[in-house]
Amino acid sequence: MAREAKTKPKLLPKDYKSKVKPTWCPGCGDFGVLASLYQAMARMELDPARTVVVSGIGCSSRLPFFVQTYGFQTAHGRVLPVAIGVKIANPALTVIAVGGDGDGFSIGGNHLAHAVRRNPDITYVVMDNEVYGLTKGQTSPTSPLGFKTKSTPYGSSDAPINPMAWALASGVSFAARGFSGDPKHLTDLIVAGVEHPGFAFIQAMSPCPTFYNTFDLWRPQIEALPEGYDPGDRMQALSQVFRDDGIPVGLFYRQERPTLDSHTRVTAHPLREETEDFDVQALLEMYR
Amino acid sequence: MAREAKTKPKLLPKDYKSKVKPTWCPGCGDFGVLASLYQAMARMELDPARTVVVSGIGCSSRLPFFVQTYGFQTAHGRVLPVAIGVKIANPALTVIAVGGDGDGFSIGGNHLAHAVRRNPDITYVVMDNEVYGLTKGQTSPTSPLGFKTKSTPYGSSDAPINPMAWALASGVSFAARGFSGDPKHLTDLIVAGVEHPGFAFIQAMSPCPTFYNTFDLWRPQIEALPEGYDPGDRMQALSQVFRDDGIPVGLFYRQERPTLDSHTRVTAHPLREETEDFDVQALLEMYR
Amino acid sequence: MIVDTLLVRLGGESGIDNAISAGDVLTLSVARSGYHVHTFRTYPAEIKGGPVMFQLRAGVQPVPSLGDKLDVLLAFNEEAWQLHGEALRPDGVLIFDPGEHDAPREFGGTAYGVPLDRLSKDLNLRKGKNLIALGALSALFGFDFQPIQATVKDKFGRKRPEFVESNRIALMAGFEWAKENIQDEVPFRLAAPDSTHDPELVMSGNQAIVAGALAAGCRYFAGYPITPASDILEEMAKRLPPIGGASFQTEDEIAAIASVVGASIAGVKAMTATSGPGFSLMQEMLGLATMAEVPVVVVNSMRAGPSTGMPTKMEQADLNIALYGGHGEAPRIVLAARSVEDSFYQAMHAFYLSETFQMPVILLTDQSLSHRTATLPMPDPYRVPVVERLRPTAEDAGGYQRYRLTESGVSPMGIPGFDATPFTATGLEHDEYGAPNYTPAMHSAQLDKRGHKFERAAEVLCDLEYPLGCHAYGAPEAEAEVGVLAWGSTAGVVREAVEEMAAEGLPVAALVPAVINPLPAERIMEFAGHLRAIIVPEVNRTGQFAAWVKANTELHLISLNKYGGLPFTPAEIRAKVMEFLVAKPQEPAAELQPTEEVAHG
Amino acid sequence: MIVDTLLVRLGGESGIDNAISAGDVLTLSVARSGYHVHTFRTYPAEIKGGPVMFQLRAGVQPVPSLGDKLDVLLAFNEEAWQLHGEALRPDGVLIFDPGEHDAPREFGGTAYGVPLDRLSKDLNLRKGKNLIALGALSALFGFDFQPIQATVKDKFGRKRPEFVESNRIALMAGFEWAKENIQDEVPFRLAAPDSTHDPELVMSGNQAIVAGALAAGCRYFAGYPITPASDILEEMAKRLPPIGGASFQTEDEIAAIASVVGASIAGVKAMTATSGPGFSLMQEMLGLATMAEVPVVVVNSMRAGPSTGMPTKMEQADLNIALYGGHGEAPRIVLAARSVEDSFYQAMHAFYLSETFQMPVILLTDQSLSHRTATLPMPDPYRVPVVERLRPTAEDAGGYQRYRLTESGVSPMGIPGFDATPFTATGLEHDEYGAPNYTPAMHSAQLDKRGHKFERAAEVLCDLEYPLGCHAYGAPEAEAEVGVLAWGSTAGVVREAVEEMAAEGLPVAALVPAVINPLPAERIMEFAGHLRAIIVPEVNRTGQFAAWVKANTELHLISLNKYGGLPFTPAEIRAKVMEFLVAKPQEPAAELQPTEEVAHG
Ligand SMILES: Cc1ncc(C[n+]2csc(CCOP(=O)(O)OP(=O)(O)O)c2C)c(N)n1
Ligand SMILES: Cc1ncc(C[n+]2csc(CCOP(=O)(O)OP(=O)(O)O)c2C)c(N)n1
Ligand code: SF4
Ligand code: SF4
Ligand SMILES: [Mg+2]
Ligand SMILES: [Mg+2]
Repeated sequence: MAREAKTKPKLLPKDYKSKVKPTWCPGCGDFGVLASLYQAMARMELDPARTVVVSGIGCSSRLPFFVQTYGFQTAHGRVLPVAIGVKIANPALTVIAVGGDGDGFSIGGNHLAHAVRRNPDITYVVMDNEVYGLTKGQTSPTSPLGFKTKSTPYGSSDAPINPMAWALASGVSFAARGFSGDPKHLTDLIVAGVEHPGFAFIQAMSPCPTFYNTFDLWRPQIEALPEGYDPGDRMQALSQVFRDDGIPVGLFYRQERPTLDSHTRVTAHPLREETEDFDVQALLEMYR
Repeated sequence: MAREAKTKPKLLPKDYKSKVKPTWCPGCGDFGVLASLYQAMARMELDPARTVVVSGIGCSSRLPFFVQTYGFQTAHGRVLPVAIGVKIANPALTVIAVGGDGDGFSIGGNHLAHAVRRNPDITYVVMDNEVYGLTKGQTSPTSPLGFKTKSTPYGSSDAPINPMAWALASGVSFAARGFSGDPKHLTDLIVAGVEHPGFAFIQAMSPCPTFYNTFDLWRPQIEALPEGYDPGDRMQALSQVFRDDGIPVGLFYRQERPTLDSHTRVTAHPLREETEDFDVQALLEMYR
Repeated sequence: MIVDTLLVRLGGESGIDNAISAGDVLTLSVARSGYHVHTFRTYPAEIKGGPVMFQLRAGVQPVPSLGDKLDVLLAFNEEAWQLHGEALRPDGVLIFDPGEHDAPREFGGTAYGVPLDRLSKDLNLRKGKNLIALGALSALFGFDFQPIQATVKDKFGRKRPEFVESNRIALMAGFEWAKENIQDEVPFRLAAPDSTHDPELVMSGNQAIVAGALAAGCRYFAGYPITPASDILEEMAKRLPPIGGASFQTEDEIAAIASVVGASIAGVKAMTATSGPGFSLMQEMLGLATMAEVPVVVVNSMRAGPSTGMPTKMEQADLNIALYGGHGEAPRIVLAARSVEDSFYQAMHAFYLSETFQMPVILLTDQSLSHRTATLPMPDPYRVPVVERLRPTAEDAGGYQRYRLTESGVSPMGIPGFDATPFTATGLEHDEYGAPNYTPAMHSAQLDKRGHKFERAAEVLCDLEYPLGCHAYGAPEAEAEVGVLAWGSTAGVVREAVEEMAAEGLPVAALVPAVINPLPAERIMEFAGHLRAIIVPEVNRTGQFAAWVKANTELHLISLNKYGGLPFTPAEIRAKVMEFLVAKPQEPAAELQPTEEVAHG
Repeated sequence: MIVDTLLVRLGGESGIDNAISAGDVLTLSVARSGYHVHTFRTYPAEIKGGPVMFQLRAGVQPVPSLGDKLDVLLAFNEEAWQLHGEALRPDGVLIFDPGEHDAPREFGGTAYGVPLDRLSKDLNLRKGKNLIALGALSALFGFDFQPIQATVKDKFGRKRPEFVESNRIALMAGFEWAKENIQDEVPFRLAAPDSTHDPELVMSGNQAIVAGALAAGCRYFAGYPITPASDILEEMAKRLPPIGGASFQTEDEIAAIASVVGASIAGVKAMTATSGPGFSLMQEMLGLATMAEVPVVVVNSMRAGPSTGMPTKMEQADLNIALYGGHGEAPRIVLAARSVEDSFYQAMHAFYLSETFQMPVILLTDQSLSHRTATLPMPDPYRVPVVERLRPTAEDAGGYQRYRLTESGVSPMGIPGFDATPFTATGLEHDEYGAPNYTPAMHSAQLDKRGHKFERAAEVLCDLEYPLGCHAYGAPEAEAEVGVLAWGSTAGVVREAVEEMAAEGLPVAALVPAVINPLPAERIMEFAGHLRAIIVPEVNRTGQFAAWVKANTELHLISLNKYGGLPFTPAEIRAKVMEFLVAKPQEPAAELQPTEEVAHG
């Protein structure tokens, strides 16, 4: 994560706002996540020219256009391998990946599991609305059993995925859950995630008022993790994520372990700047 | 799972042997898995004409050719969605999916997670040798950290995947681990898996003497699950799969819940036999 | 003036004006009044916000295309006028909301200000503007009131009865306001419908594909949502379970095609549907289907690309990937639907071919056709044979050879649970039993087998008749001087333009094949005959179909390309044809048009 | 007889006879003795078991191809004789193990029985047969002993010193046994090498690609293992970290190309390598690279397909997918490597083009070339310019337009961490700033921008010189009557056949472009000149390259197709050319060859 020298004028949340106007429906939960991201960026004083926000495809994946940093909206489900390429190529960049539950857990689910085990220093915020917003309201992998949508007119028959459990089972080094209705808390989680050296997975519960309005359903269920909760204990984290009452939010798990770029790369410089003078002739001579 | 009427002559394990000679290296662990499968098939008296063995690509995925039932070697990593198509199309068939750790947990990892949550009545046996056999010895997602291969000459930097934890976190309804060096026990697990109504995941530890000979490494670590172990308790199962001493084998978890085909399909007949007379004219009249 | 067709466009803001749902209601009710209809719509890729437009063309006679200049523009806001004003004929009718903007000065036609927003607020209806507008339209153009109300009731009656009532109020309010405040006679009114026959069906292209697939015996569908193919998944999910079939939303498109291949191996006719990005992902599994000789049908509804592109816009740019998308030599049959009616027949056709030749068949459609609603006569499912794949006989039981090298290339396929002929299918090269075999002789022989099937398909397809074969329009081919060769949904505009010109006595003919691969090259050569020029209009930049025809016929073709995400209009086709008609017939074609032409759109 | 080239094949059982590793040792040592070498090998797709063969052609002069009939066959077992006996010239030398089978009666050449198995058992060497065989070969053909031993030491010395000693013993045993027991003079012996210059490099095609990529500045690689591309991943994994680069084995091919796109967005030259199945999976991400204008290089090493096909056999059948594999209109540059040396240059070339035009470049090679080891002169990396993509200047800082509509189509690309020009790249259609934009005008303009870059590339590529441009062989083009137009690894056989014929005074010339898309059509037309016939040999069934050339030139071409998983031999090329040379020059080409010809292989 790159911090700027303190000499530059302090950036405010609004300074991270781009000229592109969000195209989300009024009341979309993603506004809350975006607001939290602006806040978090300002709090960390991220340098827009050294920050890359990467996404897949979905309503939520539109987010990079609304942020005045580098951004890359990739293909549906491919946000994480692209983000990893960016990060390995230049470990000095702050890389934030964002997307939706369909993007991240359906078509992109495998990349999540493999990103997690490699532990690249990336923060991944999934705006989970338990539905496919952009394609107009089909069932998503987090939709509840029996969910009726246009693609499941007789009710969904697939047990929903538990993304936190997934991440924990795959060996995630930072797992947190927030709620777009509580942007302050979410801001704290994003800051903690970006500051965590390793892969930070943040499930941001972010309702879709147009296709599955869960604000009223979720709000009363949202609650903090129990007192004295120890985010260093994976089994405890698992028992919290498997709870079937309430929607606990907060930092479920954190562990420090070597990051992907610390392994893959010999130095932490941008690859472009690598100084090693490479002598191709010397390499070729080895084949004589 | 289709059982034959008991009037037919009893089939012996050797009757499930096809004319194609296994192409595995001498001593390959997969021989043990194949032997267990022959045994299990004979014990259940599976009808070869009503059994389909589906695989992906890899040494282990060659298995269907060696079994005298219907078989389908698909593309690398795609064994499960193909198997699901077969099963939904004809719930009366016994569908057994097989493959390797690369096939199932690397390129095919997402299909595993999504198969698990849908709970189709399929048994999936993964021959885990912690290496890529067919492509000659690269690192696999279950290879240990620091593993040196041609593709990771400086040692693998990726924490290995814990496939049992993965399956449990995704909501698997049957999870077991066996060892190809103990084909009797593995036979029992396969029989239990096939008889389990739902998705049965069996991790068969199956060393690759050519590229990563783990027989001697694993054998002393293989041990039964502790006495009094309750396969109905998911948290207990998780604490066993996260153990970092020993390689416990046995039935980790079993739970009965509705299967995919019981949801997706109105009847349990083969789709080909569905009797509902479909009158396209009646459908078209609805658009008038 | 009494007119034979009327072209009305509704333009507004997505999520606010509900122009699309108003259009849908209007379309259905106009059709139920006995008119022929043809719609076109564009959404923004956003869910809410962004401009949408819905266009309805209604006619006393069949309306094959979306038409040219608008007769009527209903602009819900000023942006709609800015976006669509140019498309309105100079003497057309503009209906606008004076609460949003003033009557545009530069417009010389008839403008009616209807206070849509105010009326809706007066009635306390949050989403009433669109029905108020429909009411006003009805009053002005003398549309029948009854079918609109009936349609609203049909569409929403069961789920939201309160909605029916509030919509009725809105409709009436618009109707009465217009009756009271607008006395002028509108400049054109649609002639009375032909009341001698029952109203036709009204379906979308995607609905017609689903109906055709079900008629052909498709009982398994798997898909992943993607615009503009999602409604095939949704329709299948609704229709299949009640008739004993199964439909399934998978985790991605690879799983969708994989499970379709699996279902087909288990003996069921199976299909998936997607659009460009998903279709790209399916290429590997399609190769497996070719190699293992598994019948599957894949619908690809083209949208503007490349990459995510413009998901809600049309383009005809996925022909190359349909033809050539897989690695290795993996022939596939490619069909392209030409109209809503043809979507039904080609879906049946796809299953016929796929089962007959045991290989993948790709059915191309596109955003404009997938989402087009149109009237069509009740299709006759008996026009397309419903077939089952070749199955092993008693003779095959001992030493069954799934991949026997037959003369036709087709060999009997055993089905688990039905045939006592176990075998293992594979994507590896294999011998006649299906076992892996890498000898040069076997690889050549099996490549030939798979190739011959396909080449035989070309023969079978040669003498296809209506509705499956080439469609021909316009002047008798022997008399034509200029020809238009088109594919896919461009058929409609071409038909309209060419028929109109032919009716004027101009020597123009058109040909539109449905089977793109194998291409009916002989029929095309016959059509080419002594034509002075052959124009190939397509909605893409590089002329993919023209290149494909050239590769198969060595004909000299003139490409007409448009690539802005919108379909051609009949006038664009006419203009291009005229360029060649006004030229003296003595000049050789090559001089008339030395280089390929590109029209930006 | 003293000969200029010697062709030796070793055939045995995979995992038992170690024919491949013996071949590798022999190759390196022969090359170190100053000969030119060219190898060919086929593995079974099994790990152990199944027949393998390794073939070494050594020459005093450069040996561009794998040759025709074998001079020497070393058969480790009877199956090897059965498989390869036919390939041995009638007067050739067979070395067999009399413990495995008797000297074949039907063979009229010289047969030497060497008791490989017995000698190895006598010495108590479990895996010694192959070195014993090499020892015998050396004794018989007078190969220098020293380099073999040195090579064994080089290859295994560090890891397994005990191995070096046992191998030395085995070598000696074979050598001495042959010296003692075989007195005859062998029928042919290789002339002494040209000792005036240093030995050349010995590399595989895949190693040359890696070296070329590194020379061009590639510092990021991601890949997923797949035959025959895995060794590119393995070589990169070894070479990149020490020079400050990064290499990465991903979970699948989609992740590989995705991370390469990501690394390139972050400003690094990045590459992936795969084969057919993986290449099919990469199509969607390649479209994103075209749309977002991200430079990436993808190596596709072709193997026999479709589907999983025959992973260890060669084919030239992925041209279509390379050209047309993505949905929508997504132009890509396609190169094809022609030899091991050319693999080096084309890898550099790929980066040059990809950075210059900010688009994906696909470099095609195939199993035979990827795994071919050959001698080559030290390449000169300065022959290919090493360039960096266009970057924003100070002017761009305010209101930076990443996708500015420039005349060339290329616009400056800002790099995070290096340029203060944040923008968001996307696969959606976008305006000049990169923001989503679906207007017809912008879609047309951006499609044109991406198309123009590519069309400009065609101009740049027109006047490429050696080593990058078209290679021409044989008679002066003005004098030639029959031409051979080839691509990819078929270059070598074509070169050898055509040069030999031209040396005999026959009017034959050949042309082999490296850049397949955009095709150097003008150069090909020039070559076609007044040729009576142009033969296009390719290892596939349908003539993909011939179709592509036809589409670009409208030339009449004669396809020569072979599709059994093996490369052409020079004799096959010669035979086809002769068909046209013996015909009277007066007859028009079309009559000589009315239909396309297919030779099974
Ligand atoms: C390969 C591919 N398949 C399908 C799509 C269509 N598609 C776009 S977004 C989306 C799902 C969106 O759901 P989610 O990720 O939950 O995002 P949300 O819109 O709910 O924020 C799908 C299926 C696509 N763009 N690409
Ligand atoms: C799309 C694709 N990518 C890569 C390959 C190459 N490939 C074949 S098998 C394999 C991995 C095999 O490993 P595993 O699944 O563990 O099986 P094993 O051989 O160890 O039994 C790979 C990468 C392929 N066939 N297809
Ligand atoms: S559809 Fe749902 S997720 Fe998408 S912008 Fe609207 S409210 Fe948000
Ligand atoms: S390489 Fe390994 S996994 Fe493959 S057959 Fe040989 S021993 Fe078994
Ligand atoms: Mg969502
Ligand atoms: Mg393995």
